[in-house]
Amino acid sequence: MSSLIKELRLMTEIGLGHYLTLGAIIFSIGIIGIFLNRKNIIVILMSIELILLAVNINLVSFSIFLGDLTGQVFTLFILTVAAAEAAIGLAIIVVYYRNSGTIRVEHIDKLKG
Amino acid sequence: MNFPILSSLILLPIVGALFLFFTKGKDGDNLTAKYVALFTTIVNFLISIYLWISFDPSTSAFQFVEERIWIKDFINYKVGVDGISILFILLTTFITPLCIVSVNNTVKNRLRDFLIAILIMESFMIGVFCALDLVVFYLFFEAGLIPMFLIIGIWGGPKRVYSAFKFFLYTLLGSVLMLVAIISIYWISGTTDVMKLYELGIDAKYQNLLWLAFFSSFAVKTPMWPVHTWLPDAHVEAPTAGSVLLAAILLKMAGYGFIRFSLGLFPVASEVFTPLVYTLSVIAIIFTSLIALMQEDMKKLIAYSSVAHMGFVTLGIFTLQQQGIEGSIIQMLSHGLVSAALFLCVGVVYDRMHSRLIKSYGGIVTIIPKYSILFMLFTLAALGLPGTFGFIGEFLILMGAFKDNFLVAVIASFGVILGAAYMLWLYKRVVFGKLVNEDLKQMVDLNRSEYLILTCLAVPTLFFGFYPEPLFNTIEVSVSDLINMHNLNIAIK
Amino acid sequence: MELSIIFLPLIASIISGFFGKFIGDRNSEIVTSVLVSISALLSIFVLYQVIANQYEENIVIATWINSGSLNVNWSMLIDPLSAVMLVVVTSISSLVHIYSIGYMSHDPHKPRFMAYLSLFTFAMLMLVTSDNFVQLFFGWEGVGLCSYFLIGFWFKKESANAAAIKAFVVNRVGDFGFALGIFLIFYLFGTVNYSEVFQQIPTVIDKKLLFLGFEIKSIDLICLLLFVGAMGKSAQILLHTWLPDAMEGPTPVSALIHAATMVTAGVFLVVRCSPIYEYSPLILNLITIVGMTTAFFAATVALVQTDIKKIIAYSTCSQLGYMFFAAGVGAYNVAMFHLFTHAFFKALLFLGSGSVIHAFKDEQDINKMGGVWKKLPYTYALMIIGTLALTGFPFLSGFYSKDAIIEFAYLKGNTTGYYAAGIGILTALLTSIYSWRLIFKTFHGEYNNKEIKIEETHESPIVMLVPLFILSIGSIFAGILFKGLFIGSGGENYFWADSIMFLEPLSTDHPPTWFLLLTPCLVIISIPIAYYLFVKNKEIPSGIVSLNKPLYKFLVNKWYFDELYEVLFIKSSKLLGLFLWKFFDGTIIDGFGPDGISSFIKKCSIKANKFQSGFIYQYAFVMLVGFSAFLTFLIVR
Amino acid sequence: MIAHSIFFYTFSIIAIVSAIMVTASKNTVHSVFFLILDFISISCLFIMIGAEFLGMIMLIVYVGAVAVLFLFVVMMLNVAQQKNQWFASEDSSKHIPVGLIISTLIFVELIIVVGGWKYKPDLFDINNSIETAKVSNTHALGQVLYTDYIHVFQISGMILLVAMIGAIVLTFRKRAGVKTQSYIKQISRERSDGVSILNVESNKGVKIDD
Amino acid sequence: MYNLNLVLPEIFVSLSIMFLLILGVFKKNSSQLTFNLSLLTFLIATIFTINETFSVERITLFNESVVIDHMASLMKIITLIGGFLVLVISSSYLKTLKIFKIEYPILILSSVLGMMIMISSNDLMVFYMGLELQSLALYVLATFNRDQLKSSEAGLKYFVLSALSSGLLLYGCSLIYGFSGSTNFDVIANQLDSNEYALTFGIVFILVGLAFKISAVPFHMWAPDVYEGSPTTVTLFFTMVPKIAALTVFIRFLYIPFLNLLDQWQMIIVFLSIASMIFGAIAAIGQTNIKRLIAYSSIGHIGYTLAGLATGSNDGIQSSIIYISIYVIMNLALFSCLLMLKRKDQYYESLDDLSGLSKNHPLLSLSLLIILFSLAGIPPLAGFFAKFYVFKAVIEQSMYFLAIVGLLSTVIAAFYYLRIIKIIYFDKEKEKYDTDHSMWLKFSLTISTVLILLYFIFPSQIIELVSRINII
Repeated sequence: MSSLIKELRLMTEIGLGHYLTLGAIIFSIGIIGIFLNRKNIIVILMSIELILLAVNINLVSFSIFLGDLTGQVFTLFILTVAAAEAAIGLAIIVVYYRNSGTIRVEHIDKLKG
Repeated sequence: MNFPILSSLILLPIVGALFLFFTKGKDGDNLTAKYVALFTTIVNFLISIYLWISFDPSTSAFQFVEERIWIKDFINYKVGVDGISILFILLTTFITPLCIVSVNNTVKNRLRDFLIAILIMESFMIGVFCALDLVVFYLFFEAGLIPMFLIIGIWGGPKRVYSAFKFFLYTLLGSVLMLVAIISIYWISGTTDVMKLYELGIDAKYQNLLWLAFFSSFAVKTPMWPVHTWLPDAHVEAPTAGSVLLAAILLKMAGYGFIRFSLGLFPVASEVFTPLVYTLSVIAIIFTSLIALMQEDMKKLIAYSSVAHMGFVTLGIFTLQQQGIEGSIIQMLSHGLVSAALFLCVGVVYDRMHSRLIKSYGGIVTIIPKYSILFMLFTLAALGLPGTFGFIGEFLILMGAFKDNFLVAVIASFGVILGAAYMLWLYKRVVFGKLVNEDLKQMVDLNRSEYLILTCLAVPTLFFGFYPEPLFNTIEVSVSDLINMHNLNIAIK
Repeated sequence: MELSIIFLPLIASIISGFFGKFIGDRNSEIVTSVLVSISALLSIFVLYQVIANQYEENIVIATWINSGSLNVNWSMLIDPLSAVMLVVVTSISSLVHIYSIGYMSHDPHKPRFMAYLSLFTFAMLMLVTSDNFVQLFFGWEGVGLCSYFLIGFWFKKESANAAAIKAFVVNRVGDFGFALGIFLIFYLFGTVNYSEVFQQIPTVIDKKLLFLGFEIKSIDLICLLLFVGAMGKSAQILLHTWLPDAMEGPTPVSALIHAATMVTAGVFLVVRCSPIYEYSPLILNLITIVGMTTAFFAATVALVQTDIKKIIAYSTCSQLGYMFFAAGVGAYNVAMFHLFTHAFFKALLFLGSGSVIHAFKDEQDINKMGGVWKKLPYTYALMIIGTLALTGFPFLSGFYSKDAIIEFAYLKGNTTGYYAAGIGILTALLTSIYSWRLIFKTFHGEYNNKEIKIEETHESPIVMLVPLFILSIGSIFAGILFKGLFIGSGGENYFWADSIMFLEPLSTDHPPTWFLLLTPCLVIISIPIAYYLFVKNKEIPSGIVSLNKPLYKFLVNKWYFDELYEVLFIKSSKLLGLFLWKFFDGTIIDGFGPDGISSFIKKCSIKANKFQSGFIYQYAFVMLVGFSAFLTFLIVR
Repeated sequence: MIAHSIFFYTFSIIAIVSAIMVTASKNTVHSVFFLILDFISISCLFIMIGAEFLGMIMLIVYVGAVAVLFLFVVMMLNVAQQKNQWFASEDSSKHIPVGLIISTLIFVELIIVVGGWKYKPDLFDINNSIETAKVSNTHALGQVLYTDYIHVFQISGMILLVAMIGAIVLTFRKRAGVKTQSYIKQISRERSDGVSILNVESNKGVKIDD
Repeated sequence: MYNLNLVLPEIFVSLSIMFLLILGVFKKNSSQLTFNLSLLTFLIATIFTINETFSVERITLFNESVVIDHMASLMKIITLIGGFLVLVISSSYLKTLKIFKIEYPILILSSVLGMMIMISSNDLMVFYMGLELQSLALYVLATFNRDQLKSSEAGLKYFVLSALSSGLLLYGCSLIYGFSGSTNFDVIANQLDSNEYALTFGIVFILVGLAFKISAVPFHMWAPDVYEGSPTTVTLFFTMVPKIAALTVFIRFLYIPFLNLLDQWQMIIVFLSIASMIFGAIAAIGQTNIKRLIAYSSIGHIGYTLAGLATGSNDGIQSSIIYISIYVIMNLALFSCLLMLKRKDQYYESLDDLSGLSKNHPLLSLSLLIILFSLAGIPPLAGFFAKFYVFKAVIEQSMYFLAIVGLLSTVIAAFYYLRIIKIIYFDKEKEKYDTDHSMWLKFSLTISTVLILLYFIFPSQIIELVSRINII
């Protein structure tokens, strides 16, 4: 594996930059997904998952390219948290749906002003 | 000297207020409450008289100084009096009992709360006049807003909310800059102790901005033109006792502040900004006098006249002449008595007729002669007739101003003419003339307490008009030392 | 003893004012009259002392204002000048007090009236006996105040109130100048005591001041400012408008305040300050011009007035003009002399006219009188004496003083002097005509009053006639008796001593005889002319009137001064006040200040609340906008 | 290495396209599927780059649990068919161009930042080095996870606990009217609960309450 | 190996959570018991904190990823006491709303646990985990009155936006990790290269996340809605406790790894501060719902707290801590009053419901008066001193613009506080409210009001307490 890293470094064809760019792209898509979304709130949740995914890409690639495990450990915990967050988020959506009968983003505006 | 006499002056009204608060009697039990409040304030007055007697007028040093550590390494609670402040304390303790006597005519509901507010107010006001630390001063200065806001807002007239808000926010806005300045002074000089600051002085390059910051606060409170518009509203809506406190004492805080802080701490800047103060004062005197001429509401008229009178005060202070400053102090004291009395006079007829409009009166001199005589006396004092208290201040101020700047004195003197015009016209329209309004015939003359209050105010008004020597005695050394110090500072620069 | 002269009236006033209710009308009248009379006797004694023993004293009563270098005392200065004034004031005052007992007999507020009169006397005495300018100012304003009270005594009359305020405010305009004068004196000399100021005068003669961009000699400025004060008090032209209106007050008041004493305070001031004025020829000329203009102006107006008191008021105005131009030409002692004599005959005239008015039950229009000389014989006779004295009929008091003024003006020898003398003579003629017009219209001709039958008019009670009688004695003999003392040439026993200063002694020449005779002749001739015009052939005056309508209107309307002032000062200041209040305070200061800001903030608040739309995507959007702004900020930095 | 490039580009293009489709597809169910596709392609990348354990975990946790949960909820709430209205409502479409500009801005800025990364030898910590560990990725993770990061691990346990409590407290509800058997009730039933004896007078009948 | 006694409070709280959960599930109708035991847990944890950590200067644990120092101890104590007080006055409210469940105290405990972890964190990872722990609990708490649309909407909004903000925060963490090679604060501080955009970007990303937590403008958008929608006691919790933890992390994060980048982030904090002060003041004016108004007011107050942070000096940090502590007390008092507005099992939270309160409830009104004037920063009440210290620190650094803007915004803010006072004191009275409040409610109101009122007598004590905190 060390040779792989060295080769990667030498080649610089597919370097860290590529991975980070991929992360940045997915991150941006996630952001766009959040505030351009008119569909339902679940899609926003998925966009957040995309953002976390981008973070994971960053962390893992940093970890690999730094040769440091911390990033991967961090990713692991982010995965855990993301799962927990998804569970709670969906639960809240269900609760909301029970109360209002809709999860359309545009209908969620009872609290304002 | 060991007895903390100033602190007890400050605390006594609060103790009285607490007593009132915790002995909530029955609703009908207002009389006891009033007696408690009255007792407290009279004791306070006696203490302050004692203070005056034991005061040594031959030195300008602060006396009865008390110092306690308050916020460690930062602020000490420090109070003390000199010749300038002691008279204001006396004024406060003198006016407050009168206010309390006057309330049963004006305040119908929640008398107990009202008395508490007034007592707390008194202690804050005394605090302002004897604070010797900038932060402590600011604390008292601002804290006074709370009871006054409530007095206007709860017991005021129909537009009370607007007025109370205007009063509160206006003055708050003015004083926040002062807070910035005070903290800056702390960082510049390392202390907020006034006595130490007097010795240390403040670097000239900071003075202008600091002066302006203090000015913004005092100008609003004074009030100077063009930030005076809160005053007429506040006066009109406040209950009589509130107007009295406001006019008699609250406005004086600013004048006192000008002398103690603007002059004392920022001599160079004071010199620089004198033209500004002159301009604003003169505009205030002329403009508000003209406005007063056209008022239809008695209280508003007197309020505008207060603005004009305070214009004289600011003018006098910044003449930086012995006569000017002494005149300003005397003018503040006399205005304290006279405007208080005038508001009480308006209150008397308002209680009977429930109208403050000038046009609803006229020809009441035969119906209530005692009232008319006293009202006349105060009218005359307000227009600065020689032989009344009002004259001495105005005269000295103009004299001081004349020494410093002809033009200003000349223009300001026009205010004296206008003052005569609007005060006499007011008096004529209210008291003289034909009795048109039939309802006025039902009016009864002053009752005992009103008579007592107005006489209490009339006696010093006349006495000090003829013999102000005790007052001059008290302030002379302090003022002359202030001016000497000022000139010394200027000379160094 | 000296102090009791001043304080007896004050005591009288306090007793009558505060305890009038308890001691009753009659008692308060008696108390005040008696106390003031005692004061008068004492002051006559003092005057005697002064004349006989050159008695002078400066009594300090108490400190008043003591601020830095400014030290003002309550004090009493007795010197020839103040002694004369003491006598004038107290004696006229006591007579008026007595007269008032009768005149005010039907009034319900007698104690109050008496109290005011006594208070006035006190204030006037403070004025004349002051040894410094500030106490002078105290008295100055004090008499103004009492004048205000007394003019507005009948407070139910709208016009009386208006007149009272007018009097006070116009006087304040004068006082404004006076006060500035005092400030300037203090500024220059560091003191306000007469003696100290007068001593230092020579040191500041050449001092110049920059005032409103002009460079003015400081002495001139002091004199000018003090003279403005004097003009106000003495109703000189421009500031005279209050005096005719002041006739709204009860007639005794007019006699005391607006004829004999208070209005002469201005003259007194100029005379008192002669040590200053002597160094300012410029202002002396100005005084002469103002004085003679007033004299002439008032005389012309008096010609056409129909109100008996207003005629006398304008006459007073005119006579004050004489006094001023006497002072202006430097003949201060003559001015004082005229002041002295004038006090008697003018008080006589006023009180006489009061008697007439009393008889006609408060009617003042001379067109509604006439032909009653038989019904009011004493009054008629006394009025004739007064008129003769006023017009300067030979050997009555007015003759000596007025002619002396004209003579000194002539002797002054410069253009102003001659001019003044000319106007003086012309005015004397006019004075004579309007005075006789008054007499003839009031007492002769037909009875014109339709409301009161001629039978109902009656002579005044004895209590009113006695003062008149005493005054008439004064009017006749004051001139001849005191001529030598007052305007006699200097010498060792020069009466005025140091109280009046002349830089150069007055010329002791005599003007040509024709000049001396001119005035009396004109005065005497005018009597038959007036009789012819106003009794025999009444068409001529009306013919003249119809021929010169505009002039007549001009005169009747008192040269349109009131109207001018109304527009110039009163209306404009009211308008200005309204403008400043509603527009400036209301719209601009409040509109852009507190109200404007608060409504702006409220608008912002509504916007901010709308901004909080409740949509999640918008919230996220705002967060991201903020976030990207930070990023961009850091990149760009 | 060319293979590496090819794989990278293939998977990343799939990932990007499916990420776009997650937000853009009209049917929410499709979105979920695209999300799954995204996760799969990214986990492939992870495996390829050498983080095998994370790639696998990602497949298990995300695809196996999270995405299924999503799908479940979408189905349950029956919101799949709601139309995707990109530019539907007039008033809110105003900020779409602004939004696009801003996200582009953020993206560009991120690229600028990311481009600045350079390898710094001093960042290289010998102790944590994968090279010296000489063990597989999974082993290496396991070694640190329960030692150096034990406290974090415990916290993550608490997080999952809270998530569980939360999900239950929010969505669990006792339904009324559901008939269930309670053996305790059945066993502890006494005679007195069910039977009562009344004295009935003749010809009066009996009035039974309830 | 480790000084585990230093993290005893955290361990104790975690164990208590599990124990209480088991107890609550297996024992029927044990809500009250769980509730009381949780209170006990708070107290014991507080005692542990004081006992074990209060005298510690600075010790790091777990590979330096957890730090125990003065700030941590003090803030933990405040957090624990805050949690205790919130819990103690919640019970009657929850009972009235019929949501008195065992999960409530457990969730509060969990979230407090998360905050304690945040406060002690010296590592991005630990910090993130603590943040998520408290956030997850807070999501649920916000939605706790689940059958109410408002409550569920509040939870939903809070969840979505919070998740977004933690996404951003994580991205920042990844950047910082990538460019400094570590997640540990101390290590990062050593690796710092101020020329690198990535690190400043990382700071911005993390600041966004933190600013969201303390609801600073423009990341405040959730706060009014969530505050309004959540159950009142949860709102109280929101306004009091999480802010303390977030502020601590704020301080630690900015001042330990990134102190050298002061000039980079200072402007951002100043902007956050000014925007919060002004927006909070202005937007609150138009409100009719008290809870919503409090939300805006808390935004404003956070602005002042941030002003202290922006100074980059120890004085500033201390003043911020004092500010937030006094703010917590004021908020507690305010909410105690709000919880007293109950009539026939219904709580009132509109401004109009306060109308004329002073006639029927003089004491309550008086407390409200004191609290509101204190919030407005009028001397001599505690709120004034809070502002005073902050501005003292701000002016020390010659940041006059910030000071003046801040003080001017207090004037604007005073307007809406005055408006409430006006409604209470000047307007017409309404029907009486119930007066049979729980003892705890009365107790907390009295204590907090007295503290606010009499703070000026002993101002030195709190300063001494805080002056031990020397981060720089």
